Amino acid sequence: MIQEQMTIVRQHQLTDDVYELVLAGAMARLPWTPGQFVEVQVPDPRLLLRRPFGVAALDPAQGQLTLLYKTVGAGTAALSQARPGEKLAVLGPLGHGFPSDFLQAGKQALLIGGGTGIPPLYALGRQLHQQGIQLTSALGFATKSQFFYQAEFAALGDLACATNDGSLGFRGHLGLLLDTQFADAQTRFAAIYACGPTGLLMAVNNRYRDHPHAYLSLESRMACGVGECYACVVPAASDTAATAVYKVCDEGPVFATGEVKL
Amino acid sequence: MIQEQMTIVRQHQLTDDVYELVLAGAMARLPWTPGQFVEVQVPDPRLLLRRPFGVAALDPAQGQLTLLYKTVGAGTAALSQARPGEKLAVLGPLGHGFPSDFLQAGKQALLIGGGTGIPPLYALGRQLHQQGIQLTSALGFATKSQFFYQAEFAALGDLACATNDGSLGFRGHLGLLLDTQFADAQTRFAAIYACGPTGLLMAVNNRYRDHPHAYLSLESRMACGVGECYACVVPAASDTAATAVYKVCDEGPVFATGEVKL
Amino acid sequence: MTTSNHDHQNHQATNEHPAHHLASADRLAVHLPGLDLKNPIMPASGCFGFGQHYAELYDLNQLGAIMIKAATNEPRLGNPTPRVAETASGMLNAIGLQNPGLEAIMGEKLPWLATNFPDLPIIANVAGTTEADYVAVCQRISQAPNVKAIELNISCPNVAHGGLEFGTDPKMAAALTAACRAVSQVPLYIKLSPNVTDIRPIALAVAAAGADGLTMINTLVGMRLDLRTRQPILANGTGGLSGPAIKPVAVRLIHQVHQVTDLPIIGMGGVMTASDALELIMAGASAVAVGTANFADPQACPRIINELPQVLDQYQISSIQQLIQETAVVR
Amino acid sequence: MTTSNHDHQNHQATNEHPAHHLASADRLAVHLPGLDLKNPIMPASGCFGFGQHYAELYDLNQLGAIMIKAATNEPRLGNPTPRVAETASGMLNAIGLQNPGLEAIMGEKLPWLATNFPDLPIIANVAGTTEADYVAVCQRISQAPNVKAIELNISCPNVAHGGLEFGTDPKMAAALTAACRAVSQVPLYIKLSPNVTDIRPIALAVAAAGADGLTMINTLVGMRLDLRTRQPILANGTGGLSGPAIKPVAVRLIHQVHQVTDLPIIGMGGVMTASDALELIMAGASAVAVGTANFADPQACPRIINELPQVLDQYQISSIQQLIQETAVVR
Ligand SMILES: Cc1cc2nc3c(=O)[nH]c(=O)nc-3n(C[C@H](O)[C@H](O)[C@H](O)COP(=O)(O)OP(=O)(O)OC[C@H]3O[C@@H](n4cnc5c(N)ncnc54)[C@H](O)[C@@H]3O)c2cc1C
Ligand SMILES: Cc1cc2nc3c(=O)[nH]c(=O)nc-3n(C[C@H](O)[C@H](O)[C@H](O)COP(=O)(O)OP(=O)(O)OC[C@H]3O[C@@H](n4cnc5c(N)ncnc54)[C@H](O)[C@@H]3O)c2cc1C
Ligand SMILES: Cc1cc2nc3c(=O)[nH]c(=O)nc-3n(C[C@H](O)[C@H](O)[C@H](O)COP(=O)(O)O)c2cc1C
Ligand SMILES: Cc1cc2nc3c(=O)[nH]c(=O)nc-3n(C[C@H](O)[C@H](O)[C@H](O)COP(=O)(O)O)c2cc1C
Ligand code: FES
Ligand code: FES
Repeated sequence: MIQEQMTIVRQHQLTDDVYELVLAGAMARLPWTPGQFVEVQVPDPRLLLRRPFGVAALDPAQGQLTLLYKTVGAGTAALSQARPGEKLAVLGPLGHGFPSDFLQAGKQALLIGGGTGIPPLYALGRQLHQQGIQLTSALGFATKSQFFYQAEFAALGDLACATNDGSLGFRGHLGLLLDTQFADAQTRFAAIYACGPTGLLMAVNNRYRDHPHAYLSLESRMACGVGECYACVVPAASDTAATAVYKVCDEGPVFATGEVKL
Repeated sequence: MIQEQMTIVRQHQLTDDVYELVLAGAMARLPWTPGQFVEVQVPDPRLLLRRPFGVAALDPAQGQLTLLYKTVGAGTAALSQARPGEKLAVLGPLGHGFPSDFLQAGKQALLIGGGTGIPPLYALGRQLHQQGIQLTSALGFATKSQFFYQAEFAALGDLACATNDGSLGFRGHLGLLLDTQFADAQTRFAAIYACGPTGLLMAVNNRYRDHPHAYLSLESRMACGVGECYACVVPAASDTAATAVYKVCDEGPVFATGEVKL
Repeated sequence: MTTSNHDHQNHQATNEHPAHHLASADRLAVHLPGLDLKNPIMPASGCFGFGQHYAELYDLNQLGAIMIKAATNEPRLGNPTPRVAETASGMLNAIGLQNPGLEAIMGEKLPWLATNFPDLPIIANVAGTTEADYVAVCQRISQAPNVKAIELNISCPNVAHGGLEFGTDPKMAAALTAACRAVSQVPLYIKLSPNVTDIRPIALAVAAAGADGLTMINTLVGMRLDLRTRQPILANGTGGLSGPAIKPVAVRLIHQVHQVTDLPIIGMGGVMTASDALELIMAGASAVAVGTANFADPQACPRIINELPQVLDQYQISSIQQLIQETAVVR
Repeated sequence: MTTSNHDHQNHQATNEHPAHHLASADRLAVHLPGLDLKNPIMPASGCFGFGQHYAELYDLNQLGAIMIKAATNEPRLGNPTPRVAETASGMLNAIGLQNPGLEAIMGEKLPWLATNFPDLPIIANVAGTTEADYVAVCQRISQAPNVKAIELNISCPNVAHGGLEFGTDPKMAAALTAACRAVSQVPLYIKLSPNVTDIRPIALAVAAAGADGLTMINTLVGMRLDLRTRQPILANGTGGLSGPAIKPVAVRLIHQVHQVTDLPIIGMGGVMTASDALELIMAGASAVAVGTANFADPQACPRIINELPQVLDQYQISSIQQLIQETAVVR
């Protein structure tokens, strides 16, 4: 984990409200596990809390990393106004990423992503693809115009898309798509990875609770981002007496299915 | 008085800590009296109060006005980072400027300015020069490197300079320069105009209290800038029983000598 | 920076199912004792004087009402300068209730408003040193034809006597309220101070004493020091903290008071945007005053009024009245 | 934006006549009961946990001290989430004193610090529900070899019992202070709440009861509402407001308390820069804790420590000790 001033290399609008931001700095040359994230100081000095974002792509050779984010509030709105050449204070790599050591070349893995959950999955997908894992991606969005990184995921392997309104791919939410098209997922895939809104995570958690290698990447409101303030906790699933919580920032953001109470 | 988003045409550093800022907008085409000022929203959203600045030059044809400011704190530091093309919310023209209707062509006027007091004097000087008034300027700074707009004032008429350390012109403060070089000022000049730090204003106020047309432009910490919050008051000189105060923003910033208690 | 930078609101419009729209006028109207307002937005006392100079910038008829600068019996010159200092997302002021006095306000300021904006409701902010002062001003000023309500300032932190003393003691606050209520021709709102351990006993005490409504919050007591001079920046030492910095405190206090009394509340404290105004209404206010924002943006009030319909749409709120009812406490 | 954007300090250097410089180490040193600190800067309780993760970013030996997260007798899980919300130049938190409990702190956290940073003074923040809780924790934790002082948290706004109750009543605060003083092996600092009408009686009461020092301020009670969900953003409803927004309130309260008692004060509230820290010292503090700033800039503490000598030069202050003496109140 380091803290540094990274330089904005470029910023690019992908959809109505999703931006791709490429940052340069020494951090991009550190060892990363896909699923780890950064905390970015947004360019509005009234906003004191950093914003957590997954890392969508790493280019250690160029010393660059890519974030994908959606403008949902004041911080992301300010970020979308930042221009190339400006500097942003960034802290990372943070948290624990997706486990994948157990995967051998030729095995199959399923990536399940919704909305702004897809950035860390793309980083993971690129790495697994390189390692010879057979990838299938199931991505869901509200509607076609909100889709981004479709081509990028298609380049990694099979791709199934779902939209709530059927404007692209399957009509309905990803849970239904999983039931319809991936009824054999539990046995077919050696690993299942999911990131997205809570509804999506619950759908995956319910379906693959007993899968030995199914993982969810969670979001939570954070303050420190490093594990010292207890802002970001999530209860443990085992916790009937409410005796255990995990800190999403340093004990997560990735948890095995069945591990936490969503 | 209007409020508008003005566009930064250019920003230029004149000395270590003085900047020239040219803004474009409809405000520059309004009627102005030199000595009137603007309130600028600086580009740091934590700072709620606008910053008052005198207008140093007006170009109604181009629709541009020029500010000269010194970086003394957070607001002016933020302003100095603003770049051409960005917009700033500006309120103006504010206050009452320097009276000059009584001056006829061929008469002599003295401009006495110190440090960042000189911007409104330059606007006044340009106007009087055009009207055929014989101008003499006495400008004071701490040291040579802090001098700016020397050539601009020289182009308007006679120029006497003073620096505390003697690095340019007279060695000593402007009060001494006035005593030494302008002992006849009271009778020689049909009008005397001063703007600068309180020490300078006191020197001018003491020397030309009985001059029929000697004017001081004051500074004061402001909030509304328009005359409704009572932040910026200055006691009236007549006020032995503390019964009268003037609002610098709308009843000033220009007052006749002898009118206010400095 | 444009003024919209000040907007913290959620940019994710959720107006896919727009609520049934009332006529725009009705959507914004609110009704409080003495005050039938076409919209809930008004400048806060002391941040708008008597409106004359703001009238050069925009038509004051756009406003729901105006809370005018504190009126005292005698003219007041206020505190020495500097009277304002800046803080992160806020400001301190120690104006010290400078005002031209009751005579000038009755003779010049209110008539000017009545002549130029005959339909604009005025809320007169009343201050004093003794109970007798307050009573005298309430009696007279409530007779001005355009004064539709009085806001009793028992919470000014910047004067040596009166002000905050009345506002921190439930008994004194109640006695003053009863005395002023007895003489006022118009509904009486009591302006509460946030500088107390528990605001509820004070709210309940003035309610029992006959207050028609509450306004809150006045400023928090704060201070800034100048390292260069080694002196406080304000000549008065301390001052009142206002602006977005205090909005969370305003929301909390309005919410707390709204839980314990049915008195209508005019909320204030850090409102810069329409979303901020709605947050205060959601906390329990029935109308909203805008103070410090006028300095950051002299057009803050009309801007917020113009933003309101769109922000109501965004959150699927049919009208201000609906939001007020939604947050009503069932007792 | 760079972190230096957070610096409100006057950029006009006035160091033409630089003060006589002490050796850098001596310039920053301060001495308080139980605490001989190489510099006056320490992370505030709850904003730095037990320091382990920040130790990955920088050498904690740079710090004057550490105020560790509140310790309670039993492990606590704290409040439901969301536990934090943002406000203009501030934040709300309602962590609810989550901590691993006295056993784990004595057995793991403090030993880890002692092993890795043997010379780093620790100030243990102690919380509880009943007087017996507080006493039990004080007794045990004050025996840890690296705990040099206790900070008694009688001002937490985020727990249903204990916390703020003790902090708003001078009698309860004094009784608790006396009981804890009796069992503590190290000096006892009482952490005061800003959420009171008058802080001075509480400061005087704990002083009379044997407190060795004061720490102030804890957070102001605040609230934010979410217009989309029509619910408070914090699951707990209200939370504690911290950050630059509250600095003027901290300066005022430290100044007020410093006028009435000789007890040393560790000041906190909105410190982001070395200038902010000096402003709190000028108000009456002898050392300064940094809370929320750690989230904005995880290197805030070492950055401020490194900035201090230059800012001392700028204002011609020879040492922190000089500034403390300058502002001493002659009684
Ligand atoms: C580990 C992690 C990784 C993330 N990765 C990405 C990513 O790659 N791309 C992306 O677009 N977003 C990502 N997010 C979410 C992102 O951090 C938030 O959308 C962002 O902080 C919102 O900032 P804002 O100022 O625009 O919104 P705010 O004004 O702060 O809030 C607007 C709304 O956004 C939601 N929100 C705010 N903060 C968070 C948060 N910390 N987590 C979840 N929701 C929040 C709330 O519903 C809130 O109402 C991630 C979050 C976490 C915890
Ligand atoms: C009518 C008027 C016209 C002015 N014209 C000019 C001009 O043309 N060029 C120029 O450089 N400056 C001018 N000033 C001063 C200028 O407004 C301040 O220097 C500026 O507001 C400081 O902002 P800041 O945020 O950088 O400093 P801050 O951080 O706010 O304060 C730094 C220091 O600047 C001084 N200061 C702050 N505000 C004011 C103020 N309103 N008036 C005077 N001093 C202040 C104080 O000593 C303070 O300690 C004028 C002021 C007034 C009232
Ligand atoms: C410069 C200034 C002057 C004020 N004068 C008064 C006053 O005369 N009477 C009063 O009741 N409140 C006065 N206030 C308090 C405001 O009316 C309001 O309660 C407070 O500022 C909080 O709102 P805001 O954050 O929107 O400014 C004043 C506030 C400011 C900033
Ligand atoms: C997330 C968070 C957790 C906190 N936890 C504690 C705590 O456990 N005990 C305590 O006494 N104060 C706690 N505080 C209060 C801080 O120690 C400090 O008094 C306050 O935040 C003001 O300082 P600041 O503005 O620098 O943050 C906490 C503050 C925050 C923001
Ligand atoms: S955000 Fe601080 S512990 Fe996770
Ligand atoms: S600044 Fe408001 S009256 Fe002058």
